[in-house]
Amino acid sequence: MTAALIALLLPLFTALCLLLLRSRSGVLVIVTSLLTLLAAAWSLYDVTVNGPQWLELGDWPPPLAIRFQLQPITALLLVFSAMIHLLVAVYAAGSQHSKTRYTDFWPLSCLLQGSLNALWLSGDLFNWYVTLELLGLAAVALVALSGRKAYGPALNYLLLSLGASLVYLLGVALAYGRYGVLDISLLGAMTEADTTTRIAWWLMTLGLMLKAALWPFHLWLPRAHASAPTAVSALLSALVVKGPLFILWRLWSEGAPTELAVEAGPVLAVAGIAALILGGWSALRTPWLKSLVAYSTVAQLGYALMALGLLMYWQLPALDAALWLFVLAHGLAKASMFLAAGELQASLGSKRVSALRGTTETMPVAMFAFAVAGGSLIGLPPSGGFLAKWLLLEPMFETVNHWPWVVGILLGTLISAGYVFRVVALAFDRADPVPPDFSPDRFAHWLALLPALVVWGLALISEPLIHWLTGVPL
Amino acid sequence: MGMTVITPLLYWLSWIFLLLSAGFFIAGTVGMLRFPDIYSRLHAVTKADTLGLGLLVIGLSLRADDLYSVGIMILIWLLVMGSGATACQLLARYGRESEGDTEADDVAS
Amino acid sequence: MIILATVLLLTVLFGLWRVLRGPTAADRLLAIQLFGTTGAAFLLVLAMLVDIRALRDAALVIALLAAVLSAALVQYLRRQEKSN
Amino acid sequence: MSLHEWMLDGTLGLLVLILAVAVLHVRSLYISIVLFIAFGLLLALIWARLGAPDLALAEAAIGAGLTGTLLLAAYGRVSERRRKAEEPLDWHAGPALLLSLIIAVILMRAVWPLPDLDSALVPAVADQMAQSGVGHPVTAVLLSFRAWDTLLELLVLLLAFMAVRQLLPSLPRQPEAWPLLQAWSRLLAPLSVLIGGYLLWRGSADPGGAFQAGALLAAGAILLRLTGLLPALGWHHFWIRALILGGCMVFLAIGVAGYWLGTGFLGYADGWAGPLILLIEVFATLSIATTLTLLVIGETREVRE
Amino acid sequence: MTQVLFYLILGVCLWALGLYGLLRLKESIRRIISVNIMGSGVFMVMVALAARSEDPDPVMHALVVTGLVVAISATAFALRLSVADVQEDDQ
Repeated sequence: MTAALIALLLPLFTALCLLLLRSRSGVLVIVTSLLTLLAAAWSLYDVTVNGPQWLELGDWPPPLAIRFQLQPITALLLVFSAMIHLLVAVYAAGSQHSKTRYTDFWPLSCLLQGSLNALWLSGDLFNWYVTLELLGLAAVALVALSGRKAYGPALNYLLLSLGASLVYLLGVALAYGRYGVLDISLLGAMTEADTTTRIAWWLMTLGLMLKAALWPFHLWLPRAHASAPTAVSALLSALVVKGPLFILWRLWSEGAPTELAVEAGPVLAVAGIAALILGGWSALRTPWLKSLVAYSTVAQLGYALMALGLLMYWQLPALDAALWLFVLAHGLAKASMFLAAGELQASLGSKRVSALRGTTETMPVAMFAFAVAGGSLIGLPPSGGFLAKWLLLEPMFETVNHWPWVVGILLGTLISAGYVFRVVALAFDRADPVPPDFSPDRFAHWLALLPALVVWGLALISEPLIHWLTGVPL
Repeated sequence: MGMTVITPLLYWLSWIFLLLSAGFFIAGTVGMLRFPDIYSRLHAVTKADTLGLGLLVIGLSLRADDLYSVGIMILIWLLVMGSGATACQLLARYGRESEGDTEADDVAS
Repeated sequence: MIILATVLLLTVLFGLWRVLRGPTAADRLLAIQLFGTTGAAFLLVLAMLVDIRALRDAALVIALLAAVLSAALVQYLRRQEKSN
Repeated sequence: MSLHEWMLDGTLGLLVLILAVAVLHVRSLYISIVLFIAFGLLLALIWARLGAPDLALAEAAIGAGLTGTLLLAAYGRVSERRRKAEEPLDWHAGPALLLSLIIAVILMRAVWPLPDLDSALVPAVADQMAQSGVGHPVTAVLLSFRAWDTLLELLVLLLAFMAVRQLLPSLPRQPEAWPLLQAWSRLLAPLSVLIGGYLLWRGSADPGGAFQAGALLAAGAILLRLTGLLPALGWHHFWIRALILGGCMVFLAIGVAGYWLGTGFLGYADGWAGPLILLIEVFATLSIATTLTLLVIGETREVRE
Repeated sequence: MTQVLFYLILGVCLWALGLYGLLRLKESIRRIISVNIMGSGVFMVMVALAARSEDPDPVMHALVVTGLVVAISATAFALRLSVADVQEDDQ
């Protein structure tokens, strides 16, 4: 548990020191991200060896104090967010095109990582509200870094995020009113399905769905992520939208009574399918490269929402692995896709997808990274995306009356293949004459390729991965 | 209420003061509604309410249990008296200064 | 005692009518002064009623705050008049 | 509920609803801001009515005072076009109105059984109060039992300030304040510092505490700055940075020291709880006061190195 | 119809009013005000829940104080963002 605590407190301390010294050096942040990654890896090792652990803050008895909970999934998420942060910090420091070098990006990204780690570890409803607020504010501050054109979408994102937090808070107040306890695991034992609990859980779900940009409430995401700097949109898409999803999963799988979960399952699963289809459809039609990638985030989150919905509907804990593999695979793939897209857009100087004509000639490595990451999003065999989709499909093959879900997944895969190949096919055309100031940043291209290769490598370590996620002994 | 401490005489005396203070508060509000221009309204709010609060403080301190709360109430009254007078002067001056150019703006709403 | 508190609130209610209708900007700022004084009075009555001593500190804070707020707002709005 | 109480609560409820509806539906932006300040002050009265003196203090200082100043500072900087843009919000039409009504009715059904239940945490707090090292239960919860929430909340305040710093605020010219206003603020500011200190000191035994005291100090400092009696405060001064970051740093350091000494993260050794909490509260008050002041009036365009 | 229930319903109405304002209004300062009203609604629900037991529940009061500070920092950021959004002149 000490390792997880170090992984939590290290970014906070760095952020405070960076602010005190008013320094904007990326090296300090890269070193801390590395140390956080090591601490997270140690905590993962620690949790696999001697099982889940609890830490009561201040040694107060359970109903009163806030408890930190270290599960295999939490440790894995700590490692995942530390890895993405390290990658984005190296990109922001190293690449020529990143505009975030001389701004407060460094302390803000450290605070973002600290609040995310606090969210993974905590198990208290109100504590989640404060970490969600911290996450939302940090994300909006990072989006607003890219200057005046980002203020409009950033303000819209902030207001909707505040409204969603208050919807969630009202749910927490009702749940506390009904059961008198704030800790999620204690709640799990006490809840029974009556009107107040149902309304409280649905309020919390609606608030979290808006913050995680899940289907019906996703309209703020494309404008916010497209106008943010490249490093920031990679962070946002890969990490920030996953925080509320984690809370949603804990709420329904641990906190809610079973009949409430079974009743709400199909609704979330259908919303997942709708996200897949509609998100994919707008990704197909949008002329802008970055909003294509942002819409694909909305679509891919549909898979995770569907896995969550089916997990609740059939009360099948094996689907946990599918849900979290989707999150990990999507995070890595989306980070590499956004970095590649950012580089392509910065080098070619145009935001449109049509400008990517012939990039396999001019910038082969960046386009290769984009294609490989796209492959994992579609779910081509050896990648992490395929692994997750396989785990999701497995329970559906048992009985024939699950066919509508299979058709939904099929349609989703078709559309995601559509918007990825739309870009890749364009890249193989004849290249237009290259603009005079064309200076591709080789280092950033290879950096963008790194997570894509990692996501394809997930299949190699799938055995321990599934074991960690489902807790099934090896 | 601290019935044990105060004798019935004090009880009735405090009721008189409380009713008087209610009267002044009502007078302040009626003045605020009926007076023709901003300057007289300012007096209505600041002066009448401050006096109302003063009588209230006297009425309540007759009923108070210990000297500490009486002290706090008197401090509040002094603060409100000072702030009433200054705010009245500031607002009047601000009203005059903004009378020139923003008259049209506010009459419309 | 409760009747007195209710009377105080009613005076505030009617006072608001003037704030809504008042022609000049200074009328609007009256609302803060009105709420400051009557709010402090209400809190003092309530402190006597429910016998919570801390409410007197709250009355002190509200009175102080109304003073600070109206002074600051006059300065802010004056600056707004000055700049355009 | 006796008739008298019913009358009092009914008036309070009516007043707060009228104010809320008026704030949203009055045409001019200026009036809606002033009414919102009145709404904040009225909320303070309602918290007092519901037996929460801490919240009456906090709502008055933070909700009405600082939010009101912030809103009018924003109103002062908004361009003429937006100020005149009357926003006719018609009642009748709008699916949003229907949606909100339906949600309100559903929520009333959810809220109906709640009053006769009670919370398991109240007895838990009562019997843990002895070790919390503080007399007043709310301060005990804020700084001992749920200290992690308070630490994260200080970080939220710091984060909001860092975010605002990115927007390079610029304050229009400052007209010369009237001598009366300067004299008055010379009297009010020390008084607010005095009452802020008083609230902080009483925080351990009675309602009060770091946040209310910090907000009051900020109100005093804002008034001094507005009337030109305080020099421009900027992030490039080291002591400003030390003040703002002091709150979080001290809290984190004490938490980590607690974990290292074996009394659990953010746990205090049994003899030391009282003084440690007071130390945290002092630093938190200074950090909150400076952060809120700079949030409201942070106007220096500090140099970019 | 006890006092607690009255304030619970009042809090829910304020919350719904704030939500309605957030969805309907276009001017950003007004939307920020309606988010604040929504916040006050939730806080009223929480304080009413706290007032159920004889001596009010300190945990709820502490949570509302935390919520208030979070609300003002978010409002300050949103207001500065909405003002900076329209400042064409100085940038």
